[in-house]
Amino acid sequence: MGISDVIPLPVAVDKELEKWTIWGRPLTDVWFTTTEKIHEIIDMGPIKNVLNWGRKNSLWFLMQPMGCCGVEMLVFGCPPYDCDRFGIFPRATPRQVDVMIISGYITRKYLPAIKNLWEQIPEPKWVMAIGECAISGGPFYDSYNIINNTGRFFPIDVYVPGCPPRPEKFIEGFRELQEKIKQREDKRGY
Amino acid sequence: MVLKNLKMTLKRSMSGVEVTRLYPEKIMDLPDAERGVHVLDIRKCIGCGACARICPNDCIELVPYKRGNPLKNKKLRYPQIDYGRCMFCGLCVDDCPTDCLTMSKKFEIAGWNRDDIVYSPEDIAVGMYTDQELAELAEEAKKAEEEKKRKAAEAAKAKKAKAAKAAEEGEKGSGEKAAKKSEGETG
Amino acid sequence: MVLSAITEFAAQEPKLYAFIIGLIGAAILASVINVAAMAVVWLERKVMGDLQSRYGPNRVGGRWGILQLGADAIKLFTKEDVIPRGADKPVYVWAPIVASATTMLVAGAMPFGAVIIDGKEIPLVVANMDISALYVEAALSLMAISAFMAGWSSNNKYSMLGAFRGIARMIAYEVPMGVCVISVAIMAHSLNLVEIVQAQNIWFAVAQPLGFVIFAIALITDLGRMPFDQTEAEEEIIAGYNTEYSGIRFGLLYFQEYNVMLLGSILLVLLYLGGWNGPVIPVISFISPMIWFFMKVLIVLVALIWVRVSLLRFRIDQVTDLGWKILLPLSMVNLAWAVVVGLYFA
Amino acid sequence: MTTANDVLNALQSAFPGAIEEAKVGPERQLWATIKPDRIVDVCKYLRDNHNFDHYSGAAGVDRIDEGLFEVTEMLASHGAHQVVALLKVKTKRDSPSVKSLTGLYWNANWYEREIWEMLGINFEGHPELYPLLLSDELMGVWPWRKDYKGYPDYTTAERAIEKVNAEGYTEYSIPPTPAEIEAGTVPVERPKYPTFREREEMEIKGESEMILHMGPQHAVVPGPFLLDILVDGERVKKAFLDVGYIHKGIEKIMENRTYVQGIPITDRLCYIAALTNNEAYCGAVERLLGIEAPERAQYIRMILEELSRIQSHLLGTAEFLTLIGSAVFSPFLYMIIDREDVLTCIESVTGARINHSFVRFGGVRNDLPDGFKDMTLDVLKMVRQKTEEYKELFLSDSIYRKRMEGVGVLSPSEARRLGVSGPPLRASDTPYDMRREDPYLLYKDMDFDVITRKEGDSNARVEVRLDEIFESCYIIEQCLDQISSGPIMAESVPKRIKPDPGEAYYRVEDHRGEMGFFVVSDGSDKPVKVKARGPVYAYFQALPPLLEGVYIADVVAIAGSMDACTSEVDR
Repeated sequence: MGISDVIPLPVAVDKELEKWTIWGRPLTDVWFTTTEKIHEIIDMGPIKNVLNWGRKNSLWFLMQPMGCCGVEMLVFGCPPYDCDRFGIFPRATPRQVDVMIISGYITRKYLPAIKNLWEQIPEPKWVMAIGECAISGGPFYDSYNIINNTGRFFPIDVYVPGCPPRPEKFIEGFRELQEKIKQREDKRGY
Repeated sequence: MVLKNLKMTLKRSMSGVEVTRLYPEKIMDLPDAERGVHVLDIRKCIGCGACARICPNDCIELVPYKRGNPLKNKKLRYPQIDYGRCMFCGLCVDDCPTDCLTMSKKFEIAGWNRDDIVYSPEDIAVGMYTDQELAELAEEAKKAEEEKKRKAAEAAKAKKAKAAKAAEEGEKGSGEKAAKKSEGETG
Repeated sequence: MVLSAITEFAAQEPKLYAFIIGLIGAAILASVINVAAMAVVWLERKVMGDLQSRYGPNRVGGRWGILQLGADAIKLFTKEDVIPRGADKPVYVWAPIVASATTMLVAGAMPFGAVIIDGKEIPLVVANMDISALYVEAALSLMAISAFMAGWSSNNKYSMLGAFRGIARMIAYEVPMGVCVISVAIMAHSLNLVEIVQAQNIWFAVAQPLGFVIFAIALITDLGRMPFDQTEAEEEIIAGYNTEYSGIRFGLLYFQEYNVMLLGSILLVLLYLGGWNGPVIPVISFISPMIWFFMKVLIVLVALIWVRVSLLRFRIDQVTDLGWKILLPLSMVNLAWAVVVGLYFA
Repeated sequence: MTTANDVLNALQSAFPGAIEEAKVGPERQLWATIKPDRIVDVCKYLRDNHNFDHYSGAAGVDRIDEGLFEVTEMLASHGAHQVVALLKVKTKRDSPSVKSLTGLYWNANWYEREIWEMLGINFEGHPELYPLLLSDELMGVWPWRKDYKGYPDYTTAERAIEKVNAEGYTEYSIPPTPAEIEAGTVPVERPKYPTFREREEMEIKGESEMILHMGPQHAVVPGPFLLDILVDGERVKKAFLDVGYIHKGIEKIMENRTYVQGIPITDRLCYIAALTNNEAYCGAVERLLGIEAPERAQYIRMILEELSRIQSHLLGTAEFLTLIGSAVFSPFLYMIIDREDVLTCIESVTGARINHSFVRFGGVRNDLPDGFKDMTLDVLKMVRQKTEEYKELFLSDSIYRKRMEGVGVLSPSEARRLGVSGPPLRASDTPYDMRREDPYLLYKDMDFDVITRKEGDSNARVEVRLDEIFESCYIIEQCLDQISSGPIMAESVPKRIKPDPGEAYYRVEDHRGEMGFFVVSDGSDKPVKVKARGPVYAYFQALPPLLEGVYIADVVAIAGSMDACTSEVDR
């Protein structure tokens, strides 16, 4: 479809316009397009960089203490480490967060609940595995009730080992995630 | 009333004490006892596998790695640590017979993938041998091997001679006891 | 040439002209208010940081973290918009818009300081109504309606509890607040906010200390800030009425809270702290009222934040108790006081 | 003063023939094997005539070689005497059944339910044998039996089957392992806990009632657990608790690790109280081995455990403040700041912030570093001063007092009946402290007060914690004065830990109450059974009756003042 189909323009102008491009795509694509195409175009251009800049600097995480790491998560939010410096802060409802921190053991009984939480988080979203239990089951790797491969259920972007990791490691993990978002290397590809 | 609360926050604000540890810029002083990432002194490690046996999480595995000392560690197998499962309890360090495995103050090991946090001997080792040193060591090992062979051969020879002597002696005099003794020695 | 054309148009079609000018004014107001709300959020995070011996945002946009709110806004506005399956869709969609509209309604009638031109004080107000004080006070409480819409339509138990709490609280505190506004009006002999400010030779906070305290408490309640944030008590009912909101809709609700906080503190300054009154600063006498006004509002905002970080939360029944059993009788006492003093001064 | 021998003699004369086997262990412990049909009578006799009013738990041991199950009931007294009665009941492995003690002790409920779901021992007369910790798919496989084939299980995640349900969500179910299927221990039909919908139908009576979830993810929970409250408007009418969301099977895992390897696992029981958990476990094994730590090691343990108590109480109070205030409430943050200093002290010795793995059998891992004494004394001074400030703050804060006073009142008799221990019990005017009651380490030489309060409400519980901080400071100062140089490991500790066959029970005062470890050895290098009796388990059980009739906002105030830790409940 050309522009002149909608706006009465001389065909020559239409032809001329079709030569114009924006970030390597014909301008007409931008003009008449579907949401998917808009997303494709946004993905290519500098707009995406701006969006990702906003996203990476405003990573709100889900307040969900699950184990030892939950205690360090609390300290990570408090003055001694002050996550607010990076624009990171906890929210209690999954609808308003960007990052889910798996901060402990996932058991057979908890898996449905945490999966549900993950699905309630609106896109774009990321998930971090913090602590040994979240990565591999940790000390409980051979237990009958522990999920020992969290990566099977969640697209984990950053693995932060430690048992529990120091609050510094939380900051490190978030910085790795920011770097990943900036470089557009994250698993879900935002 | 609640005036004391207001006073308390105001006082803290005015006192201006900095408590935030500015992590990425400054790393706080950690004590010597800190249990962080392992350090393997590869020149001391004898590859006994005590660390792998004591590990409650089964996260240490002995893998081949060539930059070690073939004199001390014949099979050249060194611990590889899976930090996705290590719980930093320090039992491996306590149990190490040569004190070659220690824990450092380093703690920054976040990874993008699961494989990134499996640390091979190369990642944790210090004092790796260079190629030249390795060649020298190999030579030494060879020499040592030869020396050992030579010694073994000599010993065998000496034993044979001894046995022959004993046999001779046995032939000469009281036979059975000496023969048994030589058998035991060779056996 | 353009100017002359406009004046000509204004002469020919005065009503249409007024309408268009009003629209333009509203648009400017909306953008200014929303940016100001973002500034308030930033201010809150920084002041809160200071009061809690930490830094607050200091990475994004220099060491003061000025661009932090920009990042938050970009993120919120590009996030997926979730509407729960069981939600009452039209109400759910309209709740944030009603919230924004409410703040615009309030802002329209509220003077934002004044400038001095040729020795004459010109208040900056979009709609200078005769009963603006009462109108603003009433329109502020419409926030509870939008919160109720959000909470009721979300089909979520926490949201619903939050909405109910909001309404119960609003009813309990609207009466003392209204009585306080009337007391002020009696003393100022006017319900017009501009005239109330001009009538304050002595600040009404000094003339009616009781009324000031009651109004301040009722205002904090209306704004839903600590210690009266039962509608979104995180530890009890997750996030209260906006539990189900995400993305841009949550962003709107979130920024509206701060909008209202800004407008509420402006209202407090106008009614009790002498508005833009203050000694004229020599060199920049042109905007000296603005400077006084801005400083007063800033102080009130910081005080609100200070109260927020220092106090614990009331239980909902204690809040309504406080409203009905203590503040309402006291506000009546204050009314009597205002009548006596007002008559005396008249 | 009652001794174990007195109790034993009284029992033998009252129930001739009911006691099959009995011995008096060290530290006033009475071990006896009771005939299965007489256990209720014996316990009733002990409770009524000998003040055994504290049911501190039960452990089930699988003696597969003898074809028997043993259930050990642990009884003690709230201060009347210091005897601990450990009464064993044996039952056949093919049709295991024991008489329930729920008629005598209210809090036997959960302990027996747990043994039932883990070992398959039926408790006759138990009112509600529902699963407690396990999910439905694991019901009936009896995972703690020695012949359970599902352990070790390395492929849980890989076996998961994905299914998209009618509402569009992906659901996962994890079928049993091949070994489990082969052995025939696949799930069987068992009574199911009512689902949420069923409960809604059962309980909701009026139009204005609804059931509100608190958890598994909720700001109030210190870890995942489900608290369903039936509310009428803002009033709570009834509360239901569902735990087990982070059940890790620690006790099963410890049966499959050597004794030394068990130490780091005990840290993870309750991460805030890692040192006391270590202490309880090591103490039990030391009793089995018959060794004792040298004096210096005991002092070091005491110093660190008390420091740990300080940081735990600070954190507990801080978390509690976030619950009744919000996460921006400043004194909460100040407490965390103060706690960091205490943690720095601990870390300089143990090398870890939270999970210390520090105590060893017959000693400790590290000696105190140089300058530890000065650093600690400075920190203690600071902690004292700050705690004083917080106490004054709470006294003057009228909102705080309005929220806390008279909320969640536990009367002394009620607190004893529900089986709580630690600060909540002491806040109800019962001076029950293991450090006094059953002194371990060198606490018998220390001078300190057992803090009690009369009120028994939420405020009293917090006040007890804050006051205990002062006592802990005082104990540490005494220890730092008295500590002398010497070895930190006992010389008689064998290289390979292989205790002689036997059982040991050792209890310590955790930061939250009575923490006991029951270890059974069969002479090999792995324990046959490790039972951790945690304090929070008892609090949790006592929570639903406390929550009836309060406001929703009080739920968090009460639950928070208990200072709970889900990890230890679920184990």
